[in-house]
Amino acid sequence: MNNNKLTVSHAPFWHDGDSLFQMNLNIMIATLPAVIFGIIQFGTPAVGVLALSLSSAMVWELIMNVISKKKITIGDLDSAVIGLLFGMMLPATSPWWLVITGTFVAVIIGKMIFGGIGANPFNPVLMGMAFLMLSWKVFFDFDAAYVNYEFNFTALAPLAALKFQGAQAVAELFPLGDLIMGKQVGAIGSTFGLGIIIGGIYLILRGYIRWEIPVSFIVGIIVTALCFSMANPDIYAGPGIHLFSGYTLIGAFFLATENSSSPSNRIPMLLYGFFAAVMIILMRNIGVYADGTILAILLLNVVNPLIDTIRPKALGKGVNNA
Amino acid sequence: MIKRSFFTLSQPGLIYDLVEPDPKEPVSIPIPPNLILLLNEPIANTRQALIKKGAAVEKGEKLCLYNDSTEYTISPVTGIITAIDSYADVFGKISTYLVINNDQSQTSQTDSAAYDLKDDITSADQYLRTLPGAPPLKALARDDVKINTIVITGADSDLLSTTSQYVMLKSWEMLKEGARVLKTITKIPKICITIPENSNIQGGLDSIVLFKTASKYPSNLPAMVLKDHLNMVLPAGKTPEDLGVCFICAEAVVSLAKAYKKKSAEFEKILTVTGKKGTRYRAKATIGTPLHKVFKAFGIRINDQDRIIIGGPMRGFSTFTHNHPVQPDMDTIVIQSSDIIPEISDYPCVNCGKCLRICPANVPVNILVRYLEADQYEEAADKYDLDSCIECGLCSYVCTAKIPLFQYIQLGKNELLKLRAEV
Amino acid sequence: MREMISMVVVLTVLTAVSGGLLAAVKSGTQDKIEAQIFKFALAPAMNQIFGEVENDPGKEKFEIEHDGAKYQFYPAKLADGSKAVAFETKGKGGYGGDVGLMVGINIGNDQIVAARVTTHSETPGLGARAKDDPEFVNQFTDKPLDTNLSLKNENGSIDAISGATITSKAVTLAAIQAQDLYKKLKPEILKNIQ
Amino acid sequence: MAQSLAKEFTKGLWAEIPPFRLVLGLCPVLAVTKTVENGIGMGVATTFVLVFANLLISLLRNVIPSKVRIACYIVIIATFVTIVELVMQAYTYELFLKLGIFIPLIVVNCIVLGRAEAFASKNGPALSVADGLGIGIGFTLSLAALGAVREILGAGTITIWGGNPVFEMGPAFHPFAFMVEAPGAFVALGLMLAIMNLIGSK
Amino acid sequence: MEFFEIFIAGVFINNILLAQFLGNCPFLGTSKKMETAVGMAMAVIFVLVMAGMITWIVDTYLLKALDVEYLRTVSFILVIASLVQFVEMFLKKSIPGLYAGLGIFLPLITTNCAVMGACLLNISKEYSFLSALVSSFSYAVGFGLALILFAGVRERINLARVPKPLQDTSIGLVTAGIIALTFMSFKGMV
Amino acid sequence: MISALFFMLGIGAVCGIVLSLSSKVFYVYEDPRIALVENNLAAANCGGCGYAGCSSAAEAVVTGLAPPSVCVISGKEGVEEVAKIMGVDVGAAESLLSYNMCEGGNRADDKYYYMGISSCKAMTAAFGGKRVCGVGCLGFGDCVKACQFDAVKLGPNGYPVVDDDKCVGCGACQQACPKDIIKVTTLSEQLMKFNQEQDALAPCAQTCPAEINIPRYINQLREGKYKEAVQTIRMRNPLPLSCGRVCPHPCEDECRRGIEDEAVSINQLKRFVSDFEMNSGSRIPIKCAPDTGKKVAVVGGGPAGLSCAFFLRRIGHQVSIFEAMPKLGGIIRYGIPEYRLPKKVLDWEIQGILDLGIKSFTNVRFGSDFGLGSLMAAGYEAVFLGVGAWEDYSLGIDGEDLNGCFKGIDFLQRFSRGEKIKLGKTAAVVGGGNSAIDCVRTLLRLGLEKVYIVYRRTRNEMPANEVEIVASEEEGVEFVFLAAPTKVVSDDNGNVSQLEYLKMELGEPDASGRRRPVPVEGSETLLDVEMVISAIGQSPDASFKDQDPNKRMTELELTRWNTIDNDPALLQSSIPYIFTGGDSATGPSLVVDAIGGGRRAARSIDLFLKGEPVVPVKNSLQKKRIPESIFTKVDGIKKSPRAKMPEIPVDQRLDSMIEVDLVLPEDAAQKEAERCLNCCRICYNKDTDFPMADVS
Repeated sequence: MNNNKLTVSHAPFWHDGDSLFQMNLNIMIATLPAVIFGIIQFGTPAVGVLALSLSSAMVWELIMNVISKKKITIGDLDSAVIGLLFGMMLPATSPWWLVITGTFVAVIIGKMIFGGIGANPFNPVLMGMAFLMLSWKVFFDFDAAYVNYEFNFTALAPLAALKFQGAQAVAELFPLGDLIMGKQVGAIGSTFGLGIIIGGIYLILRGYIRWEIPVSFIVGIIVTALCFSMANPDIYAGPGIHLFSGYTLIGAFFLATENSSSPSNRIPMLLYGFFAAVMIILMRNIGVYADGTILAILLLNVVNPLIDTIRPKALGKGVNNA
Repeated sequence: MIKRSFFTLSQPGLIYDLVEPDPKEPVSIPIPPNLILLLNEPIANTRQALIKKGAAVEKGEKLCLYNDSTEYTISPVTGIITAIDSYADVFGKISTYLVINNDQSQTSQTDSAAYDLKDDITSADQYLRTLPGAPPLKALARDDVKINTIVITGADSDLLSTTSQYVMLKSWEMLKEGARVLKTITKIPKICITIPENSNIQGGLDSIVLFKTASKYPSNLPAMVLKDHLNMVLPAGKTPEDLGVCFICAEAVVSLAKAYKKKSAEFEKILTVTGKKGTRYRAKATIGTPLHKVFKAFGIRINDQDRIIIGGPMRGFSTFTHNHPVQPDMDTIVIQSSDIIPEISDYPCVNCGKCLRICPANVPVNILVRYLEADQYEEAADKYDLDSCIECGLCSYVCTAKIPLFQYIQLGKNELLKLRAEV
Repeated sequence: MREMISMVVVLTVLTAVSGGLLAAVKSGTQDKIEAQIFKFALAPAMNQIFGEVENDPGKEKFEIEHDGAKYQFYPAKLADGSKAVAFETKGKGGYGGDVGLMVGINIGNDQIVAARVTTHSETPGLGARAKDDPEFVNQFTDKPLDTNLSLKNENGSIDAISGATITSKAVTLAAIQAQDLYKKLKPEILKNIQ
Repeated sequence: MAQSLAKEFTKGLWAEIPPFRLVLGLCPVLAVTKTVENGIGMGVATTFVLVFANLLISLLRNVIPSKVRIACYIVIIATFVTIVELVMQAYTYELFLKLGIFIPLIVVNCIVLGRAEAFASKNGPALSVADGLGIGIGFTLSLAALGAVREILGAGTITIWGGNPVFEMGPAFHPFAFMVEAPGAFVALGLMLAIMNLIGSK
Repeated sequence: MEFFEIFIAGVFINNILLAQFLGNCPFLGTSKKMETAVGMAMAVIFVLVMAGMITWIVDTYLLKALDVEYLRTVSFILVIASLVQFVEMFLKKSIPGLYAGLGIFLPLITTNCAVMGACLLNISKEYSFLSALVSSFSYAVGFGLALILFAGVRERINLARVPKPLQDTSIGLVTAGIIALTFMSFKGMV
Repeated sequence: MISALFFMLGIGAVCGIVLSLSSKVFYVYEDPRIALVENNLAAANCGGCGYAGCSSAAEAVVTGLAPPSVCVISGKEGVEEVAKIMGVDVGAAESLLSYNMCEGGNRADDKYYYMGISSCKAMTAAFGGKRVCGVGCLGFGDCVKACQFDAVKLGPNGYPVVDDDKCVGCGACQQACPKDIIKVTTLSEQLMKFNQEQDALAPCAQTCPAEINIPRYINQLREGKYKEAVQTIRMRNPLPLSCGRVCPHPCEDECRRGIEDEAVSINQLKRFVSDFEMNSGSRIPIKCAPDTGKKVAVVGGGPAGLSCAFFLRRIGHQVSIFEAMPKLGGIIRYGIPEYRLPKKVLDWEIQGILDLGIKSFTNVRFGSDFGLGSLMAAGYEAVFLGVGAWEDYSLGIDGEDLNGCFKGIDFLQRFSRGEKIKLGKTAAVVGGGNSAIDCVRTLLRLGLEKVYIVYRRTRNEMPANEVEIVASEEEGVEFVFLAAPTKVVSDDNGNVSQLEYLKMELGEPDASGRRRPVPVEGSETLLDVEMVISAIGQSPDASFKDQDPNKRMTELELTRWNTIDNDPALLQSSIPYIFTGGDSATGPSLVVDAIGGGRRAARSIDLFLKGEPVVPVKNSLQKKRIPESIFTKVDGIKKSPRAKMPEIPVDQRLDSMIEVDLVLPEDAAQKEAERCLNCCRICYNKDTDFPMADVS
């Protein structure tokens, strides 16, 4: 008989060992192909933007933790993921203040004021991007951003080109293979389609993102783009270019799948992905925006709580055969 | 501990343990000098209890607090009551504990008191509720609900436990005898038994219906057995008894058979003990034995911050004292060393949806827990299916944010019961 | 019953007094308002349309009635000596109501000198760009009278402001209306200018 | 008396300052605060209506039957709103154009009707005028403050009554144009409200 | 097609709450719970359509005919207020079931600037009667849509650990801002 | 102009007619209060309250779903109007305040390590909470989360602190607390709270007959909040100045520090803060509940009567005190000499009590000057009898009525009233209690040459306070122990000349554990004295019972010690509307006992006046101790000397009646307060050298 105190807790006494740190670390690993490619493609400025974005996002969260006298939560890497994804969506030429302002909006306004991780009703990265793009359009003009770069491919942003020059011209300028292999201008981490897909598949296999969302998202892009392009192939481009340019893929695998702003039941997930994609194509084809990914996913974030109420009946719910 | 596999697109599978083909005899724990009995009724300040400190009790004597008490316990030894006090159990429910000082001189000679057992359920309920395995005689004796099916659970309902399987393996004939007794006293014709699908237990079944249960947790839980084998859906917030099905564990059936044979009570409980390194022991201990006696028998050292789990790792509870007694329904004890206890956190739900996908009852745990955190129990029950939970604990097991989801749910159910009782 | 009567009477008296009061205020401010509208809405637009003029169009304005509506015409002598006339038409169907468009037409070659949006209550940042951003209305400059001034998606020649198709449409409607009006009223206009 | 007048007046400036303490009358607050100038214009117009409507309602409070009181108040308020509308058209036409539909909508501004009902219908004319004036000035200040925040962040300048900007952030500042967009209005007001709450709780 | 355009524009692009800033007080007030939001949305649709019709009639056959358009504000608000009060009394007596679900929201609408604003907008666009009807309906649907979406988001936010100073209205406004932002997606679609 | 006029006229008329008609046609009955409430809401229909407009908000108020303060626009007046309609009279209702009963927080040891939901509720569900202390605060702050008004915060020690200014008494915290520690109560309920078995009480607080929350006021003193400390004391004791001087402080006997070290000088600290108030020149305002309009008569202006009157007044009743003597104060005025309790101090204190609005009538004797009948006729609904115990026991020996023989209390009282008493040069005071000591010390100050104390037993058995005995020793009193007087011997003039006594020896211990003195046969001894004062105890003077003409009075039952028979838990006498307390109920006892009795009687009287059943406090701790709170060993004590009571030197004392004991200086008081372990039921603050190192 000894006087040791025991630990008292509740069932279950086992855990599968997963954690937020693990999850976020894996997301960061999954971004590596696209990130490394982006760094190779756009050089040292890209490293600067990514590093600043990642670190400033973490610093913002730290500052907010300290101010609100809460536990320091940067160890879960959530803001690191936000910062990294945010950096990936910026052009390599972004000035430092743009990055810092963006991560401020993303982390503080997008996440912390709603109550921190898990409470944000909207994807923080997208909120940061949306605020920035509305305010400083000029820095997101990829054609202008990379004017000093020399590439061995057409240095035009495909979607902007599509908007102004029509589908026919674009099909010639951007062969699909080039787009997939990242031979296009765009944000640091969004050009290398193949890399993003590899990362996405890694996450799906590891169970860190839900396959329903990216799959329905991509299906939505293909279906909607096909409908448009079949109706008027001169104006509207086919699904290939829509899929492999702009933020489409990063949206499908990394943005739309953000946990707390996306549904978690199967049918809602399918609807969510699909309609986000439909909105993107609508905005690109008949709206004013060249790339609608950001607003489209944000819009579906708004709808998320409503559609996530579609769920399977719980066991024994409404059964009264007692 | 079972970790998630590297690729986790599919759900993790927790497989029930099977009893070893040729199990060793259980280690018999000697009757300790002091036994502790729990009585499921609080002591009222204002009333004079029938049980008093210093009173002598006989082996097999029925002890209850008041004349009108419906709860009782049976003393497993002859001796003196040395303490009686109230005890807050794992859900804060107040009950009573008694300490009985075992009169060593008497143990050898006095046999248990003989009971006047008739072939009806009421007389069995009079004396046999605290038999090893805790037969649900109280439920069977209720006359407001008609039970029409009895399911003997030969398949253990939690992981790491093989007590029921062991009992079946060793006492198959007694089990059948017990089933006959059950049939006689309850007049219920339909008796079923669950046996793990890949188990090697064999024997004649007489008229018992055999259910081979799947090896994956939680298929042995009552709600799942009802669904898989009896084609019944357990309505939210109802118990199997409400559907006319009563679950009884194999050991209870066996001890019932023994009790009817001897016309007196049984006190030896079979336990599966899992040590810190995962070694499995099997013990036979008198009900009321403090657990530290059991640990001593196997040389298990309990250190600061270790965890003693009573019941299995998914559904059991952890006690705060080494003195917790062996109870009639205590099949399993698991000891966890402090260094392998998984952490929990006070993170909010991050909505990863893993709990949703693994929940066998389709409870929207991710939303439910938000309401439970905010103490909105009515809302949680009305809109988010709190009552549908079958309490398997899988949601907490997979939770990325390490939220004690299962605790929230159990607490929520408890609080809701209180709220509804007030109305 | 008494209560009901008092309810009716009080409300009626109050509304009547209000009506009278407002009518008085209205009649007191009528002229001032018209002057303001000219000063702030029409004069700047006209300046932009014609640039330097040799006369005072505000003083020389004349009025022609057509289809029950009255139109104010502002004659101008341009710097190059040619004569022109400006007038305002309302394009229906903007988000915030009608969009006023002042169109100046060179009487000599029947070309549009320029057009400017005068009044609107469109969404800031969107439709309001029709007024703030000259690029859109500059599309009307020097267009002959027979040009199809509808939007490109209606097979016309005008590019819509991105994101403000409805406003753009209202502006083009006003321009088309101006074309029609000018064509119909040209004789009378000439008469007045002389 | 003077003391209570002062009390009714000053409470509108801090303790009950709309829209921060009384979260009311949000529509104009959000819609017209793109610039300081608009904010002040809207605030002054509302103050005018508040003061005179309060005065008149306070005078007539014993005459109006309670069943039609809302209708009567509305008529009184609407009359003053129309007067403001006409006067603004005649004298500050540019501002009138900028404020647009929100001038006639003063009539349904909850603050105006709220003060009429909560205060003027129960108090004498002098107190009611003080109340209206206090709340009105508080409202104007709030609008101006929000306008200032949005204009500085969103445009980098503050310009009042035409002419040169009275304040400029300098060339290194890149205007955060989001703030002058529609969504920026909500966000800016929400964050300002949080700051007010923070100050108020200390 | 014209009606369709008016409808789409009214619901999404010129959403009365998020783009026109009208009716924000009840927007914040009634969006805390989904049930209230739905009730309010229905009530607004009901009233706005009726008010749109009646103000069109008043405007066309009285104000314009008598050349007293400057009395628009006074007369509209009086007519709307009386109408709403009348409908409320009517429902309460005659259809209590409907009153419980929708009628109790009617008083909120009397002084809702969304209703008044929508009527004024209709008139200033010089819509025909049918267009005015469609337009009113579309504004109301837009109001309802925004309100219900907002309520959905807000129900979740109310359960989150929002920092104290930001709770309730403050975070509600920020959220409304983001919803307004997302409604910019529809820009230029018509 | 005309068209506008007619247009508006038409529209107004149409709307008016439609509305007025439909209000008749579509009339539906509803609770008239709804309309009344709605009229007092702002009616802007803004929706800010979350209800669908003002009428639904009004309905919610009427059905009790919403508080009267639901409207975000209407001001304070509006809220009050609404409250009035709802029958909640804002002005008269006592405001509720949240009150944290446990100040312990996490000082109690843990019985296990807890992992799980961090809320008190969840933890309570796990075996009743992890703290060994079953009644204490768990400190997860469920109450903080529950408070909508930001009024509850977790203090630096991890337990909730309520901000009274922000608290609205909504009770959310009380509901959230699973351990019943946070309670929302009115001032009256707080004043009338009695110690119960389940309370989180330090041993000293359990022991104090007045049930003062001792650790709390010492803590406040330590923090320099002297005002608050006085208020804490006044929650239980209306006479802190007097008690601070004369209380024998039984609390200090139970002080946990006293087990390992010297007990904290609790009473001196009480005296320090109460003197601080008196010397500050201004009185700390005392809050009273709104008037109830019920009248109570308090007969006897001693400590019990004053205490009862004080508490009855504070909970809102009207009280009149009737006193037989010329001034209020009873035994503490007339029985305690000036050098222990200056009259000036007592006057100041009593005045403070009367200032609450208590009427007093002096020089009126119950029974002879007025009686039960006249009180009833004057509209008093209940009577508190606190007439004290003024009848000295007599020695029962020969010569007791000789010239120069006096009785203790009688002597002290006559002296206090300024009566001239013929004194001798030597005196013997018989008895070993406080009043015997008071007599000898008074006699010394009156210039007597030799004063003896004659006591049956030894010094160890003397019931008087140790400090008093020591002081009298210092002042030169001679003690004659083990002496039982047998006869007073007179000289020829009938004056006292000698006291004869029998020597005693101690025999076997009796039931009380004291060794019984046994007379030694034939040991008669004579002591030359000129005065003999017997101070061997008193009993109440029950003559009023016979003098009162009211027949009802005969129903009042007395005990064989002449005390008024009562229910000890309720202090209700055999006549239901007569309550009693103090010495007249208990026989001679401590001042602080009388104060506690007065408060207990006030509770019973309050229940009686409200027409509620007069029942005892449930699980009352009265005079009992909580066993688990009484330790035999206290760890973590670093010994430190107890503050020495400052007093004037002996040579200055005997010349005058000036106060002997002085108040502690501020720094000493602070230092003494630091010695307090701030105990609770089973926890306390250890004072090890490095407190941080001990916190784990």
